[in-house]
Amino acid sequence: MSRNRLIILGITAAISLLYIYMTWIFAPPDVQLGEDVRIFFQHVAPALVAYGLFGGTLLCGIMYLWKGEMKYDIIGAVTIKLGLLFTTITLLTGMMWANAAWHSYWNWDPRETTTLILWIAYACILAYRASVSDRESRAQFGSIFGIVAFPMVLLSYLSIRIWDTLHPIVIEPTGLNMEVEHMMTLFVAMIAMTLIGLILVDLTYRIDLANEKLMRIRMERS
Amino acid sequence: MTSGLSAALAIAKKDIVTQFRKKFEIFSMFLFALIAVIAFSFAVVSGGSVPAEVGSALLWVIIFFTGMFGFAPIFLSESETGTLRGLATAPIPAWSVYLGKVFYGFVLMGIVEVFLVPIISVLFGFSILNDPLLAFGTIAVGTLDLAAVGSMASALSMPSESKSTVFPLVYFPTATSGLMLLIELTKIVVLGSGAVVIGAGLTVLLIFDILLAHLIAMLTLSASVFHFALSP
Amino acid sequence: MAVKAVETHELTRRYGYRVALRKVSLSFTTQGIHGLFGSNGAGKTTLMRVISTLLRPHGGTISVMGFDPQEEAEEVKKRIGIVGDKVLLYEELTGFENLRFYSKLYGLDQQFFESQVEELTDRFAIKTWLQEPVKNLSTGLKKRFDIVRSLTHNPELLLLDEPFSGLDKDTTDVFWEYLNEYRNLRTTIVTTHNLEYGAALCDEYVTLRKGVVVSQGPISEFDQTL
Amino acid sequence: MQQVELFAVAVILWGGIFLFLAYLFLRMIGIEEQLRIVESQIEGDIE
Repeated sequence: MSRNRLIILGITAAISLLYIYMTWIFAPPDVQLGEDVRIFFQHVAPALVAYGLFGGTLLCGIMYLWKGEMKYDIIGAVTIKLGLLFTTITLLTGMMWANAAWHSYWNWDPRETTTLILWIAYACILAYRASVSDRESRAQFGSIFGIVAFPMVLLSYLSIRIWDTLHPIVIEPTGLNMEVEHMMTLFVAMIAMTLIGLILVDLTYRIDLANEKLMRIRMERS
Repeated sequence: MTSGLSAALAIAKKDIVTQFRKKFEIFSMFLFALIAVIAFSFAVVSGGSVPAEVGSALLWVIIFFTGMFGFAPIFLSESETGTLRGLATAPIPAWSVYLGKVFYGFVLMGIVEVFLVPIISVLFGFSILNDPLLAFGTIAVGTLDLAAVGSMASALSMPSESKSTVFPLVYFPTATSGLMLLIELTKIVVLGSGAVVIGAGLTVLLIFDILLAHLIAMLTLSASVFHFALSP
Repeated sequence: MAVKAVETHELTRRYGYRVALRKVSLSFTTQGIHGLFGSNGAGKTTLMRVISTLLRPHGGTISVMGFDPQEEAEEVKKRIGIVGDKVLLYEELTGFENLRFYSKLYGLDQQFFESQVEELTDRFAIKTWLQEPVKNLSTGLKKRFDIVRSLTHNPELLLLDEPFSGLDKDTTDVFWEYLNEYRNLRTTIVTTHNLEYGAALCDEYVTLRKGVVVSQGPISEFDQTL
Repeated sequence: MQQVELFAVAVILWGGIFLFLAYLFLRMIGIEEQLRIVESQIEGDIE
């Protein structure tokens, strides 16, 4: 455990505490939604982090194909797994919020549908990767898949602009469409979630890397 | 560039000739589509008719599933017989192999659709002739889009252990984004743009543009990484 | 100065974590028949695939006819012909259609293509079978068509991966005679685990074992007992 | 939703994240230890 990692862990812990304080105590109840607005921060931040992680999958895919180093493929696989985790959180909190705002957990709203498709799409990549036993092909074809699946992320992000939707459009071209306190809270939430996401990526990457090394040693000895 | 295109055409022509000598494959695709029509009819027919917006959406769902049969063997058959190595060692750019297969998939699916679209529109009772230009454009671009995605999916399922089960797993995530747009467009064609509620300030043309952008994105993305799919 | 047909320096290739070629340095001169010997899993096929631009090397350098197989793949592909264990023909098409299809991929001139087909099909005694769909042909005839396919564009470098395995007597004889005749007109690289054939056919040899070059030199120095 | 329910949701969410973090952390320590042992074992074997 290096010093830098400890520092980052400390910062993350501090910001996470601030995040909890701001979401649950500092942020004022919303005019329409009342206390339910607190779900909002748990929803938007993981969603954006998930998009970021899937963007990471795209980048890692390009880097792997370009450089041919296995580490990019391992990071790519890690971003898919964690992206799925954050998409799950997004979906669950989104359903709670939908229930609070529209009195139904699932409305087949374009945003909900595309996010669910996004979840299935990246789960498909994971399943696909598991079905390719040759390590080299898995890395190569998994990277290609990670690249060609990316338009789905864009469609999910843009879905609320393409279709008429119940989902509020928070990020307007003119700026954020909300109260100042909520904006501050969301900002802190974003930083906290991003840091937590990065730490998760780092940890999972190291586990997978060690796993691969162990596997390699076993294969070489056999 | 021109040599790549002529090579792509040669590949497409070769595949189409092969397909016509086999015959049964294209015919069974068509039969599958009819079976799907019947199967869906159990779910959606109420009072002897199908709501137009459901029928027009089902058109694409059926084409999507029929495509699974048509597109899956595009590269799988070549990799099984080993002839893919012949294409990979020929002095042509990788994108022309991909493009040739997309052309082939487009023609194959197009032949099925020539029969399928009128039959479905009669059975499900909707008309795509309200706006023939848009309808034709949507079907052409949509089929090309599905062919682009399907060829890539077929190439991706080559290294997998269980090729036939994996193909839908690859086809679905990449094709769904286009499918959603296609269904939306066809609904507009069938119901008229006034009847379909689309987002404020959005026109039919914009959705069509997004579909085109999706097609171009899929084509360029796949073509630019296809080099890596040919040399495993 | 003569450009080497194939020259590698510390060429390394892995499959995932398994090393298939470990720092292979070798060179084949232009012209003559060169043997690539070794048992299964020695890395022969991997090396052939790296030469034929299919696999990207993970380390070291390689040049084929003076070109880099990765950077200048098309230049290399134009100059090589490949016969592998599988017949690279389409079953539904006739022999002639197969050859014409490949000639289009290679961008051959129509006249050149026809004269080549004329000459080669005559040579391999398959002229009468040209209009027959490949699926109706016997294995030996398919193999002959496959050899003709690899020769139609008159490659400078012919890569033969286990060419005689599963080949009937007649076809082997015809092919053997052909290779002998073109010994000094074309570079040929043959991989084989059958050392008898190899020793009789080749001018130079390289032996691989577990991805490492064990020995190389002119065939007169080749010791079969190794 | 009541504030109590929201609070429960928050506890589950954050508890989940931290449990996951802790699990990953322990697993990382475990597997890197294992790797170190295996690597020190084979140090003699390789060339």
